[in-house]
Amino acid sequence: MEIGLNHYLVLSTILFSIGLVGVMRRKNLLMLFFATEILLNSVNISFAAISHYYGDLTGQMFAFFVIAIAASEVAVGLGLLIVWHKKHNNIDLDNMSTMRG
Amino acid sequence: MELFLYTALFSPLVGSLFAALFGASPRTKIAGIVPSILLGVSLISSSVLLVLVLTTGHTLHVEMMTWMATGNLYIPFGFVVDQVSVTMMMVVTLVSTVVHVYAIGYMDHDKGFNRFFSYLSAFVFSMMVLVMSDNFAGLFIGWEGVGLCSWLLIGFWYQKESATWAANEAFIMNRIADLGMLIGIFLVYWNTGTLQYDGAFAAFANMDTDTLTWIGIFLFIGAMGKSAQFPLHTWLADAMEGPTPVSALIHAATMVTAGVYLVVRSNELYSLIPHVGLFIASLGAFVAIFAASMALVNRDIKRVIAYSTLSQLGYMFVAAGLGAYWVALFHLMAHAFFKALLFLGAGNVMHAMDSELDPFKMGGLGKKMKGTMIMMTLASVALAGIYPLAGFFSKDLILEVGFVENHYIIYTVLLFTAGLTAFYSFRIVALIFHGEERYKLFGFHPHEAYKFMLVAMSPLLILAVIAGSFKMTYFEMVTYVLPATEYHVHNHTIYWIMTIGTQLFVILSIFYAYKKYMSRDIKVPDGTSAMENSFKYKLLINQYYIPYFYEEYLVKPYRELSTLFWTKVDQKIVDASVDGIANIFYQTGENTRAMQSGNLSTMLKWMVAGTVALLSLAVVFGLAARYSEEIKLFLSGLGV
Amino acid sequence: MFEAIAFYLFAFLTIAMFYITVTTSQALYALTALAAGMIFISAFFFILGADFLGAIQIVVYSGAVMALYSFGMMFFDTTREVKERQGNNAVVLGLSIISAVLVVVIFATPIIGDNITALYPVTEGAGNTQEVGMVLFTKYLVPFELAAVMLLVAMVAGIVLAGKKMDLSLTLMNEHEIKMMREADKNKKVLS
Amino acid sequence: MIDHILSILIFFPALAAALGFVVNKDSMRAYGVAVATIEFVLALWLWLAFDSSVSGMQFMETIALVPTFGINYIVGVDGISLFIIILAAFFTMIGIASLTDTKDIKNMIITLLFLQMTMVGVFVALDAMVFYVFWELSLVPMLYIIGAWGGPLRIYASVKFFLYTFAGSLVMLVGMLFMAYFYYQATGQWSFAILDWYRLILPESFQLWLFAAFFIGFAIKVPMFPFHTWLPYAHGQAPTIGSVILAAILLKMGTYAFIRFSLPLFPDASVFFMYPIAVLAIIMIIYTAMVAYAQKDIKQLVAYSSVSHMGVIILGTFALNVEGISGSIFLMIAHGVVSGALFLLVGVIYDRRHTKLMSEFGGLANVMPRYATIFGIMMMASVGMPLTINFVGEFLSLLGFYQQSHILTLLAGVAIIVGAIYMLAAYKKMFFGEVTKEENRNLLDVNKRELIALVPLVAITIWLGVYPKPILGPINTSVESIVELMHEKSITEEAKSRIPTVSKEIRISRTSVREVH
Amino acid sequence: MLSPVNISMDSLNLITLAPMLIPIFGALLILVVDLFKREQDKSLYVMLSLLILVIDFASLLESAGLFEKSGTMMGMFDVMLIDGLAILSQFIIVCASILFIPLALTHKRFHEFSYPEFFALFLFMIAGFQFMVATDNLILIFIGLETASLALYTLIAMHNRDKSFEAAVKYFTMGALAAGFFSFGSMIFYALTGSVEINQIATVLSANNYADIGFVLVGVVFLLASFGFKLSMVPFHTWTPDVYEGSSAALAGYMSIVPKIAAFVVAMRLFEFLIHSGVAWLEVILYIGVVMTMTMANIWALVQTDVKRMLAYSSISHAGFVMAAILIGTTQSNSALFFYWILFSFTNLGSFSMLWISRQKNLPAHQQSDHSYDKFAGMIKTSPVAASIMALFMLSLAGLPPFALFWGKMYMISSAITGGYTVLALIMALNSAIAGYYYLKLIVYMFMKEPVVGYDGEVLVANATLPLKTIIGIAAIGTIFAFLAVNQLLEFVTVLVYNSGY
Repeated sequence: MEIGLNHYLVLSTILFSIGLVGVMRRKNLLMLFFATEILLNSVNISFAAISHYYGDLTGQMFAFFVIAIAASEVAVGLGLLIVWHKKHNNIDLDNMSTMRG
Repeated sequence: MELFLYTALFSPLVGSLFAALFGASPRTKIAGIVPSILLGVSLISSSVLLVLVLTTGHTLHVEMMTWMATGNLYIPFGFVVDQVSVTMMMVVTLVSTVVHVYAIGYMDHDKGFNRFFSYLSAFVFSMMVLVMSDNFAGLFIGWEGVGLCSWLLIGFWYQKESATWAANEAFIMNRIADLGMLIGIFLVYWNTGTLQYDGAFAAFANMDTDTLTWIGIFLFIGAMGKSAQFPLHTWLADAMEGPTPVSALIHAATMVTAGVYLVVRSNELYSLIPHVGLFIASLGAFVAIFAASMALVNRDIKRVIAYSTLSQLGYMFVAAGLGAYWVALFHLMAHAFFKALLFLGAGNVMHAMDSELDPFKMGGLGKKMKGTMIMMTLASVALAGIYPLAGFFSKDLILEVGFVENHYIIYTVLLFTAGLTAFYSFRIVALIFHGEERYKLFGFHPHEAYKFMLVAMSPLLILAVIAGSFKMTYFEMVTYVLPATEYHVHNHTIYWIMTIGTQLFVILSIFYAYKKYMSRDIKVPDGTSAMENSFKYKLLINQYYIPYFYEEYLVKPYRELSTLFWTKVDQKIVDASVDGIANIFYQTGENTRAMQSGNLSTMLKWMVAGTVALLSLAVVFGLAARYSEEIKLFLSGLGV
Repeated sequence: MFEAIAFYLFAFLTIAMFYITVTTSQALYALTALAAGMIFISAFFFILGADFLGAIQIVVYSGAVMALYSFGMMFFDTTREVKERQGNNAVVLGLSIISAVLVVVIFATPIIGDNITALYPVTEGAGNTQEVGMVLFTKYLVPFELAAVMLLVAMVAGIVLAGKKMDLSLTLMNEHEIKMMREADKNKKVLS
Repeated sequence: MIDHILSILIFFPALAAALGFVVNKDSMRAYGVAVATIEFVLALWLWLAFDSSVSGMQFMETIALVPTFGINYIVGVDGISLFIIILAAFFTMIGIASLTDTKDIKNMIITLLFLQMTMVGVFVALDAMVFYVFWELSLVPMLYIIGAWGGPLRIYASVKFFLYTFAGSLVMLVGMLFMAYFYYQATGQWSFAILDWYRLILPESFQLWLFAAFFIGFAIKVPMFPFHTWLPYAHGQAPTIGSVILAAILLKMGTYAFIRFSLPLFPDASVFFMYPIAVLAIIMIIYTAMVAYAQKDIKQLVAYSSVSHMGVIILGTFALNVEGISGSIFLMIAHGVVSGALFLLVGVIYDRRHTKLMSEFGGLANVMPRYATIFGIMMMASVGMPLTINFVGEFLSLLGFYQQSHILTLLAGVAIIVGAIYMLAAYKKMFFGEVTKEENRNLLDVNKRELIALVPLVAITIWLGVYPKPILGPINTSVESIVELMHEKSITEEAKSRIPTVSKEIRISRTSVREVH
Repeated sequence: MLSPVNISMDSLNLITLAPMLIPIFGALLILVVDLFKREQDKSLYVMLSLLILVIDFASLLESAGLFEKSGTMMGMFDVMLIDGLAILSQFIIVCASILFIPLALTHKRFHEFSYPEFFALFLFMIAGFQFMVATDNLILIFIGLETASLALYTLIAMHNRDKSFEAAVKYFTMGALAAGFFSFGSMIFYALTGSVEINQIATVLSANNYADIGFVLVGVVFLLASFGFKLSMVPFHTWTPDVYEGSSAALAGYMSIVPKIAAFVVAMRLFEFLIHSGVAWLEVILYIGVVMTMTMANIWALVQTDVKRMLAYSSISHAGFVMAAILIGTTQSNSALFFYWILFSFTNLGSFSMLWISRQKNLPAHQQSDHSYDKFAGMIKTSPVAASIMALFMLSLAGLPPFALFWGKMYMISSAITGGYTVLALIMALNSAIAGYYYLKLIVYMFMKEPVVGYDGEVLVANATLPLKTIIGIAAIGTIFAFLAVNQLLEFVTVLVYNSGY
């Protein structure tokens, strides 16, 4: 049978949901960032797929920029983690609730 | 002529203000003398006016200035001197002059001397306004003014709890009536478009009876208050807390008769609505006997006299109600004289007995104070209505009226009352002046009042004796404005039987009184005697338990309800609900702030949750949109 | 046919990998799984004829990103098992499953592709890379430049945050301490 | 200068207040009195220059503020507002003159002057937005006065006062914006000018909603029955001067606004809501009077009594005829004078004994005869004794409403009874009887400063009671024009019949009356 | 074979790019300066950035003039879009930045300002926001957004204390999630329309007359989520109070204005056409969102004990208030949005700066947080002028006439009425009443309570220097005398919004 656009969309949706699960249940910040990477990547699949099926390059562009964004987020995110880790020697977000209410 | 009018009207005011100047300073005779003189002036000018009216039959009508004017409403300060008002003016000025002079002596030792005179003159002023005004609003000014003054004067000895209480009672009761009067005035305005007597009365002529009835009723409610008619009568007896001159002037001669005056003044109204008139008459008759009965047993001179006043007012209303306005006015006048005299006499006695009021503690005062005795006796005779004193002419006339108008029940009631009247008035005379000198037991040292006080009283005495002889001239005069109906039992035999019968009846009751209360073995009642424990005695001494009833079922509930309104309704419901709304918000905040747990994981969950919620909504909507036809089909299948 | 097989194969693999990533308690596994997942995704790109994108994917992720992460992991020393206090997983699963289901429900229905005109059509006879370059340097020049700026920002941020200067916080020191510190490193400079 | 008298009246106090920051603390009182006196003189001048035969607005000024949105600074005065302005100036003057709390007197006086600006502003504003600005602004100084110089519960009281009124007036704002929108629909341009709005004839359904919106704002300010609970707190906690200004002027804003906005803008709605509002007013009158009777704190009592009197004012306003409305306006002034005086009197005794509980007093007539006399006069005025200022107002208001409903007026008339009850009872408690408490034995009678404040009030009370014409005249002319306008604008038959037509010809320009669809 | 493309320079319309390039070059300049000469005083960088911003402002005036003449401009291959919204929002962004940057010159020293990078990042951020608002291409929006956000996270963290790191991490993480949502959403729209340009999307969708309504809605949901995060709509607001508390008061104030207006513009571009095309669902959702955001934020603000957190919640509620404009979607409401936001920025920056000058480095015993209410108790006694100004800002925020924000509120509510959303108008009005309470609370503390014993008022202005005072002065004057400028402002805004077809 033929693989249609919907297959890709569904796939990326599933991946996206997995990413959401990660985002929600991860307490270790580093691993939480992994989850966010998953989110972005899952979208990339559909972008590529759409651009393939429409024969239009915009999707690839988007995906391309999404990759760039993901990369730079990693840099900043890690920077933050490092600072935090220097002060508290852990990266567990449960220790990170001094502000509340 | 206006000059005399204005002098008559304003000199009391001047006097009052003059006295008021000394309000703060210690008492000076001036503060008493000047107002008295000014009242004399007022009296003179009133009499000038009287002469004018008598001789020429002209009436005076002046308009001093505008008071209120807005929209179509126009109320001036206007004054009219016609036969009716001039009569009242005479009565008022005369009695008050006397009382003023008398009071100079009576209030001699009181530290509120100056204050007293300023109040008293103020009262006279308001009374003059009341009687002279040419419109209802002006009448109302006087009406309230006398109310205020009576409040001040009843509560004159404000240290006394009872006095202030009585004062407030009087004021509030009058207020209740005044509301009625106010409504009456409103009715007049909205139906006739004016409050001027002449205009209004002219308009009454062609108006439907219902409206007129309402007007009549409401105005009469006002009259009931001032003239202390049942059920608003309790304040009058309590008003005796005030100094005696006050009782004499306000609560016997003038203010309380204002009600009668009102009815007489608006005779053109009441003659259009005889049914209301009949009601007034019946009420009057009832009050007459009702008050007299209470007077029988009371052990306070002044209260006894007060009750008699009440019953006399009843008489007047009978006359007025039956359309014999001039008779009512005549009795009003006569009554003013002898009742004032009676009160002043009582004042002397009080003075002598350093304000002891229980006649049982007196007795045999006659030796000590001849003058007073004579005066009071004569006054009582007049009150009882023995020929040839004033009372005979005025009171028996009312009886005749009752008879002629064929209201025999009223007639009999009044006749019986006449007997009672004679009895209770001589009961106290006897108790005070004759018999055992019981006061010795209580260590009183009575003494006659100042000469000039007695002299001051003498005019009243004379008038009380001879007033009756003016009957015809008076009749001539007032019938210019009042319906001139002669009340004569045309059948002479019946007439004579009636007159003599009445006289005999009265005289008998007088003798009975003397016999009963001059006997040597009168003791000061100590609540042990069988009579005192008898039901009817209790009933009467407690004024038919009416004050008790008011206290228990009106005053107390009002107080409690007020407290309830404040503590429960206002604070617990109205205010609480407002604060409640505020609290709802605040509490919601307190309870939901936990959502901001500060934990990143929770925050992320909230975000996702929000998204999912939106998503599900979206999907529902999306599917609905996509399958709208199918859904429609399904629903139609269900028959929706 | 081949495409279908490839799709399902890689779909299975990616899902598996990412599933491991979000569930395992071993940071190292997670990282490895993530990297693997990324590679498999690039496979999709190749399937879809986006060769350039695939290449980028491999380079950036399994190159840059993974390097960064692994460096980070060394720094944080999370090689040992990380224990996470798991609260209400019900919520987590509930939410995620609902969302997945919903979106799938939507996407199960084909998109009506009317009125869609390829704005930047794939030109025949040119390699994907060329086409990408063409579009990237005309239409998407500005975004491209801005992306560069963004990367610069990220770099600066990373440097600043991770730098030594953050160890002492002027915000928390009072003025006196700051003066002392300033004195101190002046002297250092003089000595060196 | 006379052309800009109104703006001067508004901004002179503000300027003076700003400069007041510079004035030395010790000479602040003198400064304040001087400024207030000048203001008062200016107000009197306004009265002098006022042409009482003209029914329309006078001394109008217009300055464009936000022309694109139809907001302009328009001020003007007519017989309705004139005397309230004078009253405001007057009370500020005697208020400052009789000021006794010396704690940061400087801030107090500056605040008072700002307050005066807002008060005058409210009554001269002829543009809804400008009106709203001053209306809201007047809350702030009052908030500060209550909150900073008040009693133990001052913060609660002040915040309650502020928020309650604020909430109400926000609803009113919505109403105003709606009104402006209607005008926009009708004419194609935005305008918040009241005189423009007067020309608009709204469909009845709109009228009802808008009336309701405005009503909430006004009713809370008045305050009408269910919304009145902020007032006792505010009065109970506020310093004397605060209560005086609040009772004398600020409450009048509400009733004034009813006459300025509700009646002429929504005649049909006014008729529609007449009975409900009358019922509320009657509840106010009787219920509040009873609550007053239950009070133990004399100041609270006076506070509740003023609510009760406001009830009569409302009733008169909704008589919708010249007698009633003139009466209610006159009663506003009367009530201002009387209740202001009563609060001053309460302040007198409070300064001496630092308590307001009536049980603490008794037999004061013995030790403070002058005080007792003045209090007595004012009490009688408040009870509505003829020949005092209050009577004229109450009489006219009730008379007016009697045309609309007999039975309701009968109920409302109970005011004169219940009023007498609580007042006399209070007077008896405080002044009559023997002196019971030792500390009352040698209280000083009213001193010169207090007399300066009180004697004029007594004088006014009597003077206007005997000869109300100078005030009643101008009021009458303006009211007639308003009633005429209402009659003209009313759509429904009932309204036409309820609102009497005034025979005299009206000067207000009623050109181009437009319909909104 | 690919045909070579040749592009004429003027077709690029470079002027559209100028306002963004200026801050970028400025930032680079600062970095370079730092490269050559280390350890410069912060004042140098402050002034440099100030100058750059002024130039930026000038260039904006330039493009505004162009817009007057030639209407909406596309540039750089139609990626850049300079219309009224873009210009207005850039004006707000740049002006707010100009007002913000001098706040670095505090009396006490704080960590972030010792970095030249701080200023560089700041300028990069501005550039990011400017790109975000000056295009209708989702890609560029996305990148601009990310550039700005990444810079912002760093700026927050550079305050360098635990709370600020925590704030930065929270913000960053949720931002990443939001980014995921954004890309997913735009993916769906791309899937639907084959384009990532909003206008194109709109045209295609209406051409299909919303056949795939389900897809559209899903896309809307994801975009709504991501912008809800930026605009801190309930329930995506949770980061706001924490981030504001964690970051320095000045930056918090800045955050309450600039990122939001950028997000508003994008939201307006995105949702306007959807609303107008009668996607009832979106209308309902926005309605609920707006009301929730206003009300709940207010309610939470009631119970705060720290002024800064209170202001955080209050700015959430203000955002909700303004979001209503997008729901209403008339020209009046859209111009009301900008009008409101301009006035709001004055007031809010002012109030946050007041907190900023009262910032202590170490808390005394009786004080729980940086800016707890009791710290301001009796301020009128100790430092009257500061207290009065603070009160002024509070009253303005409460919407009390005639202060700045009242006019905004008034116009916004009016637009709701004219737009036919009467109930909404009432809700907005009543919300302002609720809000009155917590603003009043501070006034009560300052004016009606006694100062904490042994605690002089100096601490409340300890951080003040001339520049800070100037900024606060400007804000105060702007707040008081707003009513003089209202007319011109209104005309200006309305013209720009109207001419760009919103």
